[in-house]
Amino acid sequence: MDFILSVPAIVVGLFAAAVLAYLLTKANKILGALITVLGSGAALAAMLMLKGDINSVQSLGALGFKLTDYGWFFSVLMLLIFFSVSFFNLYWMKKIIHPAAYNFLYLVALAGTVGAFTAKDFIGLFIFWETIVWASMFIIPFGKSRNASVVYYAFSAFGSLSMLFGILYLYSKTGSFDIQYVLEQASMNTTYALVAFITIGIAGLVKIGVFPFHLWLPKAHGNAPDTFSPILSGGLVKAGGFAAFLAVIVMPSYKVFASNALFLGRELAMPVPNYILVFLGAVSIVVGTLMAIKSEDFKKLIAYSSVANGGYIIIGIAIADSLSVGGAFMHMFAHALASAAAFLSAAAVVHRTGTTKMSELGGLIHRMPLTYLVYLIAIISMAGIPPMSGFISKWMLFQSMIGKGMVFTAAAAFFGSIGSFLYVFRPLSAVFLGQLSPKHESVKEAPFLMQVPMIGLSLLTLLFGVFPNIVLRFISDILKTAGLDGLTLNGLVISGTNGQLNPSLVSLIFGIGFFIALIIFIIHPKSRKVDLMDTYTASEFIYTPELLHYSYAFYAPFERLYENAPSTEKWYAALIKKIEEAGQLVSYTFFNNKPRIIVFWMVCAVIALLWGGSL
Amino acid sequence: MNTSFIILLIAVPLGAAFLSVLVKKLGKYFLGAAIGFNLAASGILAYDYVSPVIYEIGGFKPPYGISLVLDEYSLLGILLLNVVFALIAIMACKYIKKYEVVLSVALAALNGVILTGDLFNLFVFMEISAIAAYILTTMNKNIKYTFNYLVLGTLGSGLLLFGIAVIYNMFGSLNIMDIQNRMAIISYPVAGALVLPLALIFTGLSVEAKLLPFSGWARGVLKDSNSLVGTLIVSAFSAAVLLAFGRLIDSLFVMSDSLLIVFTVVTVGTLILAEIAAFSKKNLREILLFSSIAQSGLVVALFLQGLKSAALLVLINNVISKMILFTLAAKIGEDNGTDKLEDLKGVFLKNKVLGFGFTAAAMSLIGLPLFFGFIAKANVLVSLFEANNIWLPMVILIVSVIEGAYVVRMLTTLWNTGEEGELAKAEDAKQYKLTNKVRLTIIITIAAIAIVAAGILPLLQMNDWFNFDILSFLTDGLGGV
Amino acid sequence: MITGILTGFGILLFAFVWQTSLDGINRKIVGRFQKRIGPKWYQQFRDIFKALSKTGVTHGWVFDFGVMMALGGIMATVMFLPVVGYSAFPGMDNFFIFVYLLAVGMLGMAMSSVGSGNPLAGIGVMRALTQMVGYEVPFMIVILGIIFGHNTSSLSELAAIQQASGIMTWNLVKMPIGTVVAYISLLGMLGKKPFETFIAPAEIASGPMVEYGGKQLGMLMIMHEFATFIEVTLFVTLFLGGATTLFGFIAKYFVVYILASLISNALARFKIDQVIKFYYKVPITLAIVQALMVVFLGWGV
Amino acid sequence: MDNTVEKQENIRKGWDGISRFFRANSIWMLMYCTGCCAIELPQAMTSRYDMERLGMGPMATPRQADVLLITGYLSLKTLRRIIYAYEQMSTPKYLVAFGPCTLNGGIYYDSHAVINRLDQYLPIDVYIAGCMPKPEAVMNGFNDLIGMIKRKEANGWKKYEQNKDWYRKNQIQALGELRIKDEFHE
Repeated sequence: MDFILSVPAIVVGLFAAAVLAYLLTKANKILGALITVLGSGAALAAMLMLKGDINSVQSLGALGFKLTDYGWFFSVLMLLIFFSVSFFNLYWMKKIIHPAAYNFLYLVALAGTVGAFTAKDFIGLFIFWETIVWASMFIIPFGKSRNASVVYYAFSAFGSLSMLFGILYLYSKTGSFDIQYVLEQASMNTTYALVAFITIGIAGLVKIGVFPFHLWLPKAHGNAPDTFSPILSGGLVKAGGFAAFLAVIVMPSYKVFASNALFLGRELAMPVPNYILVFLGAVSIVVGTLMAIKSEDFKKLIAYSSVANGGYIIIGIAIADSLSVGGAFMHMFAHALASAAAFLSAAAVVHRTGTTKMSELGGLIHRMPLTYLVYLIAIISMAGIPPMSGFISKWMLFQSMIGKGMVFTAAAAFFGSIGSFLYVFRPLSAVFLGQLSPKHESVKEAPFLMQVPMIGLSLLTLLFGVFPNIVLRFISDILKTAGLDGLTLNGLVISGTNGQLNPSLVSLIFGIGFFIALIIFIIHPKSRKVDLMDTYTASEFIYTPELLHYSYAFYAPFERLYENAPSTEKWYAALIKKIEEAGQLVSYTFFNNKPRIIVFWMVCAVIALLWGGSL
Repeated sequence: MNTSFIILLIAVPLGAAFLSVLVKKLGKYFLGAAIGFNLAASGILAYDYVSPVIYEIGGFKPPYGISLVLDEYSLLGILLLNVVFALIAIMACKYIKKYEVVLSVALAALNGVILTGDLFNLFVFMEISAIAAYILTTMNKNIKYTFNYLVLGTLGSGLLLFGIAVIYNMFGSLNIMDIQNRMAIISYPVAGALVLPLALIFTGLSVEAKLLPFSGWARGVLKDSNSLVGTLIVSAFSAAVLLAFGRLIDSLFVMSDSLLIVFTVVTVGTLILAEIAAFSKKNLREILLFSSIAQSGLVVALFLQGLKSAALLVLINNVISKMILFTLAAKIGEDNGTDKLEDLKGVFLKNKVLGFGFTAAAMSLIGLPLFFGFIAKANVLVSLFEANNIWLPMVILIVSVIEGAYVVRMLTTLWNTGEEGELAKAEDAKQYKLTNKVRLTIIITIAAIAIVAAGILPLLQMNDWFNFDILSFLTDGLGGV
Repeated sequence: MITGILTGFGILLFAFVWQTSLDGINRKIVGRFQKRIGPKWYQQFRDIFKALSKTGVTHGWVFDFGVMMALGGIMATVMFLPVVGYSAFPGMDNFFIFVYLLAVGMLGMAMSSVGSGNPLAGIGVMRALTQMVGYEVPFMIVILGIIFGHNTSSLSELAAIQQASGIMTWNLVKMPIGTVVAYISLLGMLGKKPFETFIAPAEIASGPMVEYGGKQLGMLMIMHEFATFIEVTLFVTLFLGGATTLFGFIAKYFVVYILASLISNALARFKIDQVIKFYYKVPITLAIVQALMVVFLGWGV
Repeated sequence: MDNTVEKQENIRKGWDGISRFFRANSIWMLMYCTGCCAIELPQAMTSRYDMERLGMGPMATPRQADVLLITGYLSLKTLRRIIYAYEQMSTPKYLVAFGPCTLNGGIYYDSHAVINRLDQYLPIDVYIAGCMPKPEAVMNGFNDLIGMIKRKEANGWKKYEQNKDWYRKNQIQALGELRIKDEFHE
């Protein structure tokens, strides 16, 4: 195995490219951005070439790397997203306050991602994991909010430090950092397994943004620079799925905690800890959906939808049978592509119009038809409608949920699935359809190099929606190495527990249906083209397009039903307020510059010391 | 090895102080020479170090004479102290004028605090350094706070002296090693008898080490202090006191379980409360001073747990990064008339190099990987776990979330412009002043590179970097050069 | 494959002819209920073809494209339906395909109508989607019970299981609560009163349909017929045991559809928030009770 | 060349024939209830006369409708809206005018705010007489319209398109030019 083409080489190369990008950006901004394109592209190519080297082990100093098959899967996905998004960097150099730092951190985050997914040891995993956190923590404030970065860091730190706790605890018990070995050892002892499950699980939940840790997603994704939101939502969030996969499947929690507990006379479908994950996933589906429906901001809306989709992923992993985990992997894949594409189209809109507030936009389909199509394909996939890849994963997850008879979880999932129609339609309607505002009359389509990744991601979404078995075969192999059964794939057909699906056939029939409709359309008289403002207004004369555009508080009647519901955001805000107040209390009590009071405290403390010590 | 360097570390600055009093005009040079000598001497001592040396002043054998101890621990201490002291003095040399004598005395006293092997001597050096600190804080032009410091400091040293007196009464000796030996052969249970003196010594040292609730002076003294005084107190003074604290805990503190618990409650309480207080603050220096208090609490807590090496790593990390952070914070505060966070948006836009230094130090402080702080943090946690301690890691990790939050808030605000909800734009940056940048830039860059290098190299070079003993590393790594 | 597609076309044709005729018959019956004579039974054909023959307006490409997507998606869905034992693609008539492929059509129509730029269309689509959240969730929970109980999600297999021993194995008998819930959901799906909020001609000028005239309107009317066919057939297949003979199918279909229509004519319209509140109070509770009965008690399996 | 044109013409004619059959038997109305004649429509629609047996029914918007019913006098302000609605309708479209007010102003013949002759501004296919017309007359009028559609005589919309300039001139003369364009001023 030569070092030139190996995982450590990719990681080191990306770090080197990051430094190079920093220096070049100082000279020429576009050149620096180009390095991000080339760097991530080269890394993607290298990683694809490494497919044959799965299970190879290398090391870089004290850091070990092991290319597992699921690590490869995640790495390729991340590299794909980073590569696609990097094209947008070319156009964002002028809009970002620190372009050089941005390019540098972009590639550092990528290096961290690859490193985290291919680390052999837990400690390497943690190092790279934190590297992603601090790299993105500096990029986020380049966008609209400084506070968002603090929120992001606080949540991420909570997750990753929880993981660190688990890692070190297990190290002190097993004497090793090796992921495979440690998890194997942990699985033999319920206490260790529980610690591993909770700590690594929390890291995953925080990263993927599952309730109650979902708050950072809308904050960070909604306010990050427009080019970085797709990275966060499409890419980095999926690292949470990786951690959850480690805790639930690789360990594997579903065997360790297996019990024969009965509930209403029926054996539980999975151990109680897994049920907790499922419960959190279900809650986050509902919360994410409701909050997404409520959002007035394009990016915030997609961010909340990531919360809901994170819920599906967690549920899929926690159910831990081959269909559900396969579905979760497929969902990560599909959602990564779709949400990256959706955020990219949002970025394209921002690039041309400068706003993400949906009520200020409208009718952009007449100016940016391609961006519209990209967004359309992305949301079709996100809502789980054929023939896009999101449908496949949702189908698999539903199969599994119903097969296990999980009524309440499935109810939440159904709600999220139907609710997703609501929220994905909203930007479609408010941003792209409806009346074109006069101030956007001269808006142009996104520039060519921005179109390239958008089209690429859309085509991939479509391709893997029509022929999902390309991915599912690999996922099946992952499941087999993880000790689950493989998926039942037969040619183009996927078999579930209670039915089978032929996505290619569905797509074909949809094509035929569309073709018939097209013929019906063509043979009938041609329609008269009229202006957008020439609409039915009960014959009233209206000349202001903005007034004819229905976009603000779109689902007002529905929102009213839950406007007084308890809010996690308020809870966190109150928590922070309380901590600050406690801090002020400490400050006023002990640091008030009145010697007599401090002497009083000192005397109290000495007495306490003596009394306590002499007990 | 020439052991006389050990005493010269104290004697030369002291001499410089006397000379400065005599020839005021040349005070600057005397101070410079003393600092230079101390740097060189500690370098030579480290280079030649083979095994612990006990230097007896005047040739009187302990316990009768005064002895200075140079082992790995104090070697590390003097290296750290003299380097930090020198760097601070160079960075903030414009404030040195008129204070050369005090600084020289402080240097001597701090070296003494670290090196001394004698309890009473420790008290003396502590007192001298504290007096130097009182005088230095008069630079802040707010006598009320200095007075406050003076009252509390005196009270603290009184308690310390009282504690030492009780010890002397019990063991008839002031030499630490001698007391240790005598403890071993004593017939009654030591721990029970030591409650009073230990509590008194703990309290006395806590005043200087800034543990809650004994550190009421810190906020007033530090929140408006300049880059010389503030930085010296949060890094150099704090390092020396904590090292002395560590040595006493290591050698003298034979604690009953309940006393250990009480001490731990005080230190861990300091850690938690000070971090929370730092979180609630909006001014750079105030944030940093509370952070410094919290770190002191952590270091003492680790010493109490018997984790000397981990405590030293945290101490080093804290001293170096606080030096950078506080210098810059004070500098920014002085030059712009405010160190309020929201008035300093985008201050690093025009001062990128300083910004990088600040960032590296801040990230090291919160223990992010690829910075030295992570190595320290990992060591702390590993050794705590190996000592079967679960709850302290939990506290440390939860507290470091809070710590991270305020540090990140600081960093994001200082690097970026724009109101909340608006895009950060370079054009929005205010014109900030930062004078005398050259020296600052060079030193901070070097220190920042050192932090990053110390964060990355162990990962690549050492297989057990998460579990290494800094003291034996010092002898193996440096002594064997 | 080819025979499958041809069968699909056959089902398509049957669906169109039968449902459109039934719509005319339905209008006649409603007329008789209102003491009117009512139109001819083929009136619906006349309306559709008239609309197709007219010259309407278009508001841009998405206005046309959405209509084609809507009709295409719905037709594709119909082609998967098993009718009277005929199934274009045996084994592939998975329940979820119907739910989500139907959504393609709905999405197309929503897109097209909002693409007209008329705010009333936007309001209509908002109401339609909101109502969808209301009726789909209880419906899917009931279906979950059925699929779990019979361990298959294939419609034709579900029908075959129910046909095992006459009326007693129908889900109507075995899961009566679920059937009621599903029927209430069916009313919402069909847009019958009281769940007609998203059309509301007197309030928002027929909502999504507001800008359509000419062939687009005609195509959407065809789509509406197909959608009705899918929804009613789903109900017949899932709860009334499907049908082995054409007559049986027609009879069951007739009863289900006309009953819905009659209920519709006897009731007034809900406001949209009332719709949601209603669905999330009564039907969803009943649906969960039904699903729990199936899953935990094994009743109705 | 000629042959193909002729063929297409034939196809169009044949197609037209079929379409006319559908159009004649499926007439959707847009009721513009400007005046008192509107009161007669409910009777015509409900069980007594049951308009639906002719395939007629009310529609919500001009886009969907085939026939525009103008039930009574028209003030100038309403005329503007009538014209707007009529122009929004899909072709072929028809216009039925009720009562004498649309013919010559009726009892409002001398009002400054009411137009006298509607056919100056819009092409009318059928007039229904009566002040107000009885439901029988209304039904009769609709029957006439159906017959006209079948006989290809209901060509008002074509006339309107061909003579648009003339109609427009009359409309502008009656209504005046618009000066301020926003939602509060017309």
